[in-house]
Amino acid sequence: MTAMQIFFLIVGLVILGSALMVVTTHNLIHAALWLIVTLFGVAVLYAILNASFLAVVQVVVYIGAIAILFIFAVMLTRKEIRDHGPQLNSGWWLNVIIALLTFGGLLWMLQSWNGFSKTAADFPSSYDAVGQLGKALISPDAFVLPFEVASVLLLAALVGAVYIAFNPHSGDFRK
Amino acid sequence: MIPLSWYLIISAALFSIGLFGVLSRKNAVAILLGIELMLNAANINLVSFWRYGDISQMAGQVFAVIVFAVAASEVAVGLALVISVYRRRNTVIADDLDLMKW
Amino acid sequence: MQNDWLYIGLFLVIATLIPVAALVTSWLVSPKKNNPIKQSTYECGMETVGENWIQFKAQYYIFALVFLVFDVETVFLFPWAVSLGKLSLFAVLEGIVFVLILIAGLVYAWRKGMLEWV
Amino acid sequence: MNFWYDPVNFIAHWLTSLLTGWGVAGWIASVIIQLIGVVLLISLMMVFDIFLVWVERKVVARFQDRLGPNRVGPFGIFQPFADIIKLIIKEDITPAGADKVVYNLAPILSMMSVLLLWAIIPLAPVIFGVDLNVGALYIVAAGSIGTLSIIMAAWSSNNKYALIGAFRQVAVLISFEIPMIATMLIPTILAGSMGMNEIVQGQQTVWYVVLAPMAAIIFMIAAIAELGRSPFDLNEAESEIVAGFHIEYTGMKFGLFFAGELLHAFTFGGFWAILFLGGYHFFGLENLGPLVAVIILLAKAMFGYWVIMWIKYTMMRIRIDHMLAFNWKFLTPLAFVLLMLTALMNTLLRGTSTGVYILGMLLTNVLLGWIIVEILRGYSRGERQKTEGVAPATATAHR
Repeated sequence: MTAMQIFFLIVGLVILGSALMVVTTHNLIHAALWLIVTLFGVAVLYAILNASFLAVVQVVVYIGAIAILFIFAVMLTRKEIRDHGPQLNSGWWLNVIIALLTFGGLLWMLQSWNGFSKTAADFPSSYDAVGQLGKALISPDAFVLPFEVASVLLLAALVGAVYIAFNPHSGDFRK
Repeated sequence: MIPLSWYLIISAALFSIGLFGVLSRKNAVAILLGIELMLNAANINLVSFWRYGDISQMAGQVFAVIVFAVAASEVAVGLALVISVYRRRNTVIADDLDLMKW
Repeated sequence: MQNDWLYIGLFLVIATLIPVAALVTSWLVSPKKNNPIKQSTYECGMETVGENWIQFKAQYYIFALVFLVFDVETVFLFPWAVSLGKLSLFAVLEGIVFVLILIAGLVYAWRKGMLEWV
Repeated sequence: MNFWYDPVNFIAHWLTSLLTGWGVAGWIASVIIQLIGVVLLISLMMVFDIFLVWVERKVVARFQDRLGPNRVGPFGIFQPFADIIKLIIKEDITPAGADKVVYNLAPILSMMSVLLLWAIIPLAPVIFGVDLNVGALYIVAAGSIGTLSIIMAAWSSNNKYALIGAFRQVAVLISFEIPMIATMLIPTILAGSMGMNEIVQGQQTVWYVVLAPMAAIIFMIAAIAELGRSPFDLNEAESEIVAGFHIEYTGMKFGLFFAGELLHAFTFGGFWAILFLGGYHFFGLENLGPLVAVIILLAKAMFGYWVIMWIKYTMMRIRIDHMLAFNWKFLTPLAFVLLMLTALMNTLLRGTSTGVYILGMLLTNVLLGWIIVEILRGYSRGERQKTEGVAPATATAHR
């Protein structure tokens, strides 16, 4: 086992452990902070996969924006940050079985695929992935349409979200 | 080197954990946290397929970028809905929102 | 490339360890004489009333929302900016259309009065 | 390869041969050498941070017509060491009801997010931590960890003032991040790369402050807001919310926040120098040797830091609604218009000679700046007429 593989296993354990904390912890702020740990672990995976742009974007977008929005939302919708009652539905053990079945099914499907234990060729050190991504995002015979549609999607999300959450006549969230 | 299977197993496990969170959490914000985990699992797959396939084909990375945009939109609209519901019904427990249920 | 990230990882570890070392040094040499008054929350001599939860303005959330959308879109412009020198005028204009869509969102938010501090 | 022209590689080469001579595996040797480099760089920054405390106190004293520290050592230069000893031996108080883990993690993250920035700063052509090809975004990523540490500090200390301060601070931080990212796109366009080394090398002939003076100004304003310094220091408005998000922190934990803020200001002075003022270039002087280049870069960073201090100790604090309106209604649209113009002009002027290119870019910026000033003048004239016309009317309404 090489040092890289040991490092990968540690990162994987951190990701899965913190993900479990996200779905089980009582305190929602803690859940959001554990989510940040998970997301950071995923960013490390991207770095191992030589996708530096995505690794950095993962930190900027998820930790810098989405997690902050989550924490704001938790603080807006809670009069008491700590929740005393049970956080899981009564039939949670059924959901454990469903999740395990999904995991087993996915694994069974994947291991029957012949590319499952493929290894990667060495990454050419002079390969400019960011520049290639820029060209792919903007050239008409590649992905310019999804790129512009993503922009329109974000615009629609902004308009919709602000329309839903924002009511100029009520002013603030006081009941 | 690390085989592709390791990434796929981690991503499948992350997806299942996210699914469990979505199914069993009571709080609507926590359900959205579970959805974030599932989207990240999908993204790990996309990027590892890019790396283990032909790296001159940027489709994997481009789709990962699109997933970022989708995740951001989903969070923006989802949390806005939760907050709107909270203002009208004073609750964020998904089970209490049963107006559409018979 | 991965060597770069190895360096960043080492940097991350050391940059965490040095503040921790400072805190540990301080913890070792500092006096520890706690009492309830000392540990109480600083609220200008008043007892803390209720939980640590304040009714903050919805406006903070709106700004965070607008920021999220702008952040994601601006970050996506970086690959375009990197390869801009080799692109044709048409491709540059496509990027400009992207920015214009972004500005349309800003104009919408502005006209709807969401950027006002109510 | 000799020591004067390539000190880092010289030492690294010598150490590698030494270590492999002892029978250490090649990759472990390279990790050890990188580790030594990291520890050296970070320790140097921490020592520099101590020096910055003295600089800040001396400079603010001169701005306010005082002498500043002058008792401990010559010119009071040992004053910061006295401060540090005081911080270390102070009792560390964790408030009751605080979330202990998060509470202790926040100052560490705050300091770490600042130190991380130094990993990508090119001090000289051959002295740099790492030449990351996503450098510009890396700055933003490190900054978002800093934002997180503020929320964590405020939430965990179980104090209402802290939470109010943090919300204000985070609203300002995230708002001003947009124009900052947009202006960082402009050196990226001009250099054709996000890497800090290539951005500095692109300024060999002409500094980007000549090609994009507007971007340099916007970046500076956004950077000051990002630092939470006056005039954007609403998070610690002493008269309203006592000290902001770090109100409950004492001793060394407060010291980490404080030192982090100072080093952050200096670091952003450094990034201003790298992105717009030519980095280690100074009219060919950097060719004398890497150590000269390091001194040039640090001097430029100190200049940027001095500008930040100059603004801090001259301007008054701005109200939060004005601050956010200034960002979203003025700075952000301006930054995006500038970005579009730069991209367009850069493409149109691509084939022309260097002189025409520089002149074209400069004229575009000057023209945009002039239009903006005219718009602002017209707007403020209208506002003044409005208030002067309205003022008597409100007086009669009250009567």
